[in-house]
Amino acid sequence: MTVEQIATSRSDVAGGQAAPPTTSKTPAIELKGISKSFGPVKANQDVDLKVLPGTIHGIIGENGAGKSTLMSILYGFYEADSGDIFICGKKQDIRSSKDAISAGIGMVHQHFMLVETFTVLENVMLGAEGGSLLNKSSTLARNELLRLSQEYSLAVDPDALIGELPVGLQQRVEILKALYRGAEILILDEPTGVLTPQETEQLFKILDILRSRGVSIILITHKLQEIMAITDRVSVMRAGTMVSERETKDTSKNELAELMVGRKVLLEVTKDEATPQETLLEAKEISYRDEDGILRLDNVSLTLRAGEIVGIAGVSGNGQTELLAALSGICALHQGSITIGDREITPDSPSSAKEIREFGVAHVPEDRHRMGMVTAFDAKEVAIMGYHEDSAYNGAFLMNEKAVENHCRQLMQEYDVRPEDPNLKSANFSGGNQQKLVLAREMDRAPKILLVGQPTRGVDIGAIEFIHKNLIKMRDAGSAILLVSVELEEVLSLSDRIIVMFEGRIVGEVTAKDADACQLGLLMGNAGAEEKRNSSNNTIMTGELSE
Amino acid sequence: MSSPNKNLPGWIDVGLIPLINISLAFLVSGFVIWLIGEDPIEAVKIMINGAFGYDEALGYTLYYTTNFVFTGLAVAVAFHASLFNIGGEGQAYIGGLGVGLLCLLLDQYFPLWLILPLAIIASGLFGAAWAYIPAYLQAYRGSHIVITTIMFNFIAAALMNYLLVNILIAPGSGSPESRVFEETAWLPFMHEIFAWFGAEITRSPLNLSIVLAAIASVFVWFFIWHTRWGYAIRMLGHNENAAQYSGIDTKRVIIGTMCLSGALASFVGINEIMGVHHRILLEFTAGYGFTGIAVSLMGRNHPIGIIIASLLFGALYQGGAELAFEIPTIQKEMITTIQGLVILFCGALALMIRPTLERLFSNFTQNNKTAVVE
Amino acid sequence: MDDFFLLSLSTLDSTLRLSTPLILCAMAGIFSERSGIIDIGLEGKLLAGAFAAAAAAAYSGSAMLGLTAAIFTSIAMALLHGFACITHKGNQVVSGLAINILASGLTVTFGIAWFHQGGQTPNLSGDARFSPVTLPGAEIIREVPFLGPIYTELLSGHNLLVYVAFLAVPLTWWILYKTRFGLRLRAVGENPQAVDTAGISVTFLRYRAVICAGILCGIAGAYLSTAHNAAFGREMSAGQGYIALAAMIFGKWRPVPGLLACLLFGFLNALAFRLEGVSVPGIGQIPVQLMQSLPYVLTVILLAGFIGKAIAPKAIGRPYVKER
Amino acid sequence: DEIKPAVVFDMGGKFDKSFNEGVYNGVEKFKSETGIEYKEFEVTNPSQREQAIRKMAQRGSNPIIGVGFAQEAAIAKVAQEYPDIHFTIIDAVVDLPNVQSVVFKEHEGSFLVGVLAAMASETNTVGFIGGMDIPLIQKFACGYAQGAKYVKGDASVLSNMTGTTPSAWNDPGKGSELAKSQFDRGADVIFAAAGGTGIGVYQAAKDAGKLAIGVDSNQNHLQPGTMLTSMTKQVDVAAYNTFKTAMEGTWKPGILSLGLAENGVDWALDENNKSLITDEMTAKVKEAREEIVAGKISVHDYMEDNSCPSL
Ligand SMILES: Nc1ncnc2c1ncn2[C@@H]1O[C@H](COP(=O)(O)OP(=O)(O)OP(=O)(O)O)[C@@H](O)[C@H]1O
Ligand SMILES: Nc1ncnc2c1ncn2[C@@H]1O[C@H](COP(=O)(O)OP(=O)(O)OP(=O)(O)O)[C@@H](O)[C@H]1O
Ligand SMILES: [Mg+2]
Ligand SMILES: [Mg+2]
Repeated sequence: MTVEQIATSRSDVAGGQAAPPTTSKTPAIELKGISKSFGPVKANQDVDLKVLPGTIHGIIGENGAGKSTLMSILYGFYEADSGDIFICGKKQDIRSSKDAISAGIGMVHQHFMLVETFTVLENVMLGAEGGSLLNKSSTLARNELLRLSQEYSLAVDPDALIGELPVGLQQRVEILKALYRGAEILILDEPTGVLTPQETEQLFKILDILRSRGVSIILITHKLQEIMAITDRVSVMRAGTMVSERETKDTSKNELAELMVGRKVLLEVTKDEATPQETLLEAKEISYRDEDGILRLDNVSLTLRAGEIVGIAGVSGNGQTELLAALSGICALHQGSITIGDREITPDSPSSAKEIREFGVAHVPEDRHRMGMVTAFDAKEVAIMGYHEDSAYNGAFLMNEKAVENHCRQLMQEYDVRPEDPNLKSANFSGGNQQKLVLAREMDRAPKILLVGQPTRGVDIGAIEFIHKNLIKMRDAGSAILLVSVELEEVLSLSDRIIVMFEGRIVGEVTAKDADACQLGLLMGNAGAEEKRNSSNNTIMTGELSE
Repeated sequence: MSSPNKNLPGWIDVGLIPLINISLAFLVSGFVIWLIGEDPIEAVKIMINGAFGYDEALGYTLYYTTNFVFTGLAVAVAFHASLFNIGGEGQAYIGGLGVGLLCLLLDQYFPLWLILPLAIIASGLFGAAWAYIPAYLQAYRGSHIVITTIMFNFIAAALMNYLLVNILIAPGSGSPESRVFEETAWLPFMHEIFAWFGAEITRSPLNLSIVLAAIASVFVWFFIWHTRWGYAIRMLGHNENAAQYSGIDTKRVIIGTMCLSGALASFVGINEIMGVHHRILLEFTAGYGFTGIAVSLMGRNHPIGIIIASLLFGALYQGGAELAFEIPTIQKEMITTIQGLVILFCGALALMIRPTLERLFSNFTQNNKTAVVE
Repeated sequence: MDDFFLLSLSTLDSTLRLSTPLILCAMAGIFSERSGIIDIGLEGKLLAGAFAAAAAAAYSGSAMLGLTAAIFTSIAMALLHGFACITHKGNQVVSGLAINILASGLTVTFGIAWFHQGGQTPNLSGDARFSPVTLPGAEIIREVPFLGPIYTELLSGHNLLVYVAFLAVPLTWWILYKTRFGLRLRAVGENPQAVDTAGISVTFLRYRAVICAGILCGIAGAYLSTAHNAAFGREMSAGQGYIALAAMIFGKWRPVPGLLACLLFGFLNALAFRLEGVSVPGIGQIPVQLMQSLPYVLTVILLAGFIGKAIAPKAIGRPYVKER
Repeated sequence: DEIKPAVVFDMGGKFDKSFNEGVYNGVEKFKSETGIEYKEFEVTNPSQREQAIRKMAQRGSNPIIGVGFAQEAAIAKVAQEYPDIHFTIIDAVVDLPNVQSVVFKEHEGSFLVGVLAAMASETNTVGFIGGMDIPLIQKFACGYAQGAKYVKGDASVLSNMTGTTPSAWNDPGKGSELAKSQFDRGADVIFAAAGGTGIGVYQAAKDAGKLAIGVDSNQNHLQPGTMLTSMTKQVDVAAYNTFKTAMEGTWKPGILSLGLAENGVDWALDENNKSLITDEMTAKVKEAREEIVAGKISVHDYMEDNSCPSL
């Protein structure tokens, strides 16, 4: 099948008639002997991969295994040092994303490639405007977009600003972008890392539809249940090489886990009853407005007690971020009070992130690249963020570099951050390892109170196990932990108490043992209060309803 | 500068590439000189000899270098907090005012060893003050530092013009200059200092403030990369959210950084007013503040780079003057052109030849490897 | 009262003349910076354009040829900027400064070589210069009270380039927000990766952006030397490029606010001219210098008082590097 | 044996449309007449003044001309180091045995053009546009104002300065705007002492059909028909004479204060402007000149006390 043919068949996908599932058994994608190294790092070594048409093919692997790199190569973002790419049996040399697109490949990048200041429509059109004037092409695009969102039930408001959409919807936009360009092959890099269970479910429904439409899909994920749930075949990468491939139906989570980590891992958290003690932090009716005056926290009250993990469940963008920010002193309250020890923080006596940290409060922010680290810094500098004024690292005038480096190396050993090099630029660690570094920094000091957001986002299962163990350990050592996660699984398995947030309010609180996923799911969706929802959530809803 | 992350040995990056760049710059300059019918080779000879050839020339080169180090460091420090301080010119101007006022005040009463530290403080304070307002507005009112600092350059010029014409002007003098300070308020010239030790060198404006420049460079290096304050500054510069997360008071850091920046720029006043002219006069900053921007960025905002860049510009200024002096047909605008070309090739096009070299180098190493294998 | 009205008319009149080059340069800056390329080089392009226009007009006796020459010269400098910053990932500020310095050196050097008037070009007159255009009906409605003068004195009777400048604003707005090119241009300034992964060449896009900037600066230059004045004089841009830059930021990288900022600058200057030497009852004569710094002081105050934070295009100043 | 003359121009550069350019014309004239080459240098920052002058001295140049008040200190210093080299400084006084100081009574010349301006004015309002607010320029303004008020006691004089940075001397655009603003305020004759900025003023006058007055050299030819006159200041002559006398060995140190009496300053009349100058004007100016020379009118010199009664 030549590029032209793809192009035509693409245009008729766009035209509405779904492309018939390709019956021929020539693989939709075939990679032969792909190698890529970044300087010393061999990100991919002689990787082979076959993806059959109309199937979903999973790829798993530890952080830094080379998954994203491989996909970036397939999508023409990086150029392989060696190796060939065959699309539908035809050798293509893909030198740029342009080539990839015209070869019918679409990719949903791990860090979305969206222009935040643009509307959904503008983002979808970008690069495929079809006309040098926007007015008329945008009306066409709008219709096409609506048609697509109908067909694949990807409801999203075309005029919403990307920056104001929850990640789940941003991802939909990425998928729509690909479909809009008539992708026959869809690559998703850790798509569920940022989604709520509902959203994930949504996504999988969509992927299912796409598959039935004959689209071939590559799915990168760290979550084995997802692999088991949706993929047809699965390949495992380790340290830049393909170590094995399985038919999903003939394999099991544990086997896969073992294949990718190279050892046994226990997948479910084991913990004994919590023994909550004295209250360490108490928030009374706190409210917070952002610069635009939007009410983000709407008199929230909660208490954190020693030896207890409180989980916050909720669709992302319902105030969890702000709650963490408020409790950690990053943003100032407008009402209410927070009591830590004998210090009472009120709008009149505000506090600072610095002061609160001195009370023994540690904070793992949800988004490491936005807050948790400085990608331009060396690992060792990242390892002391927030503690950089600590006397341990400072002389009278100069910093004590040795101490800093040693501290970092020790963290890297304890939390197995790879590569174990305190002087490596933190951007050059794979995200999973970046996450471990941030966690290490915050957990290492055995803080009295730990505020932690999305602790395992983008982290491989080996590391997840490790992180969960440590959280439990801290709890048992008597720390109070506030856990914010969009992974319902995670919240359920770690928390002792679960609080559900919706639009900045607490809409429910349950003890972990008598909580169950679907009940929480309903609370998170705040079912029964649709009319109060803002447009973006609204579209999710209609999306859900349109099933 | 886009930090190149391909691997080339250090000596190529810091040695060979700049060398090639500057040669390119001179090649093109030579072409322009040839166009107006002069001998390029001769011209380059004159420039280099005029910048380094004899002690007086070297003296002038280093005297200019001193100014550029100050303004370059000023820009760099602000830059690390991702603040773009275009106001070096004005801050230097006002800093000079500070120095001058202090000298006019104390020169009859106090000896140098007392006046000097006070003068340094005075200029620092004045320069910092002039940077403080834009900084404050940036931090608390979000007004863009680039605009405000540009504006403050103009305002500084107006202020100095007013003061010199109406207030500071020496009685009975026709030119808008303050009275000359007593000798007690003069920084010793280098040729004087050498003379104390019996060494004989030709007189030049080069004076003690070059030592201050050296100290400032070392200070900035330690401060930015090896202290908690520098750590905070760099973090703010790279990622404001992360800075807030780390409990850094971003507003105070912005203001602090700009004040430091302004103080550094203001030391041009020490060199010019206390070191060379020994009176307050108009336009003594002569664009050093603006050139500081190029110096800092060409020096990759690092003291060592800045010192090298300053030396380059010092050489251009002095060598250029020499060239204009020796070859009448070469006007001062030609010198300006040459300076522009140097900034273009050594600054803006600094990375132009890098890819080529990378290819050459990798081929080279490849061949070696294979050779070893066989 | 009535001659106060006329005086204020004339103030606004000179406001228009003074802001024209600022407006053109500010729009130029918007094109360049919205695509992620910092453009400190406005000043240099302006100066080079002014020289080219005057030189060409002096030789050919045609203002239009002058304009063309200005545009091409300015584009050439813009391309140099692009070559350094886009192709070779050079530092955009340094490149801009280099261009400014080159311009101030080369213009005079060539000027002396060609015209032997110390860098000045011969005086232009007649067709070698853009002369005032009277708008239709200006004469007829002159007598109409109030509106008459406003139309004839204020709006009519400027030279072509003034009107071009004011048309450039809606045009810029239209290109930026209503065309595919504009959409991509804004996108590449915010997130070049998104543009690249959408299969668009970041490089080509940014080159086109700086060319647009070149064209506008060229026009501004022609205005300086062949419309507002009748010859090129050394350094005649006198820092207006920097002011335009400030105005553009002031206008938050958007055409219409940018226009307003430029008009504000022009107005404050025009006002300062007229207030100079006027003595205020009580205070007496205000020092000249205070008057001259008035526009700058007021700008700072306005900036501090009313205009909120200006957010630059996200990707501005960062060359787009991609693994190969 | 031939002399080795040299000249050091100041920051404006030898093409500043002002006194530097005047000196340049003078020494060029000398060169073309005698065929004797001279060394020259244009300073670009304050510390180059001393450097250049000293360098000239080291190279055995003699005499050496320093242009502009700003070189006062530099000349004073170097002249002491080289007692047997002859220095001439223009626009400033250095009291040394080997220095000749040439200063001009710009106020007297300005007085005359002030008279002309006032008489040519129909609105009874005349304007002055200076470059930067410095004493030398105030000197022009002050004499001009006094002259205008001398013929028309009720004449009002508008005065503007272009700016506070060096670009004030090279900003024709601002010059023309300032001129237009003064026209708006009723002026119909403008005297510009602002270097290159003046070009814009003269252009504006032409465009508005009003009158302008040139400065330093005879600039009537720049806009024939709308240049009322020019206040000429014989810097060229002074520079020329320095070299000439040096050549003939008649160069003398001391202060040359050149006013109307010495024809150091004057007003220009040529075919470019004779249509604008009525006999009445000529007569009036002649009278004023004689009274000044005779000391009947004392024209106030701003630089005496840095103040101006008539402005
Ligand atoms: N642009 C780059 N420059 C240098 N090294 C890189 C680059 N991109 C990736 N690497 C390195 O290549 C290896 C593979 O990275 P990659 O992102 O493909 O891993 P991954 O499987 O996606 O990890 P994760 O599971 O965290 O997403 C890592 O060690 C990473 O540091
Ligand atoms: N210039 C670079 N040098 C070395 N490593 C790099 C460079 N750029 C990116 N990397 C690393 O290579 C990987 C490729 O980027 P990518 O975003 O896929 O990582 P990731 O781990 O998949 O992302 P996430 O942070 O969501 O886990 C990242 O881990 C990144 O940190
Ligand atoms: Mg990845
Ligand atoms: Mg990842």
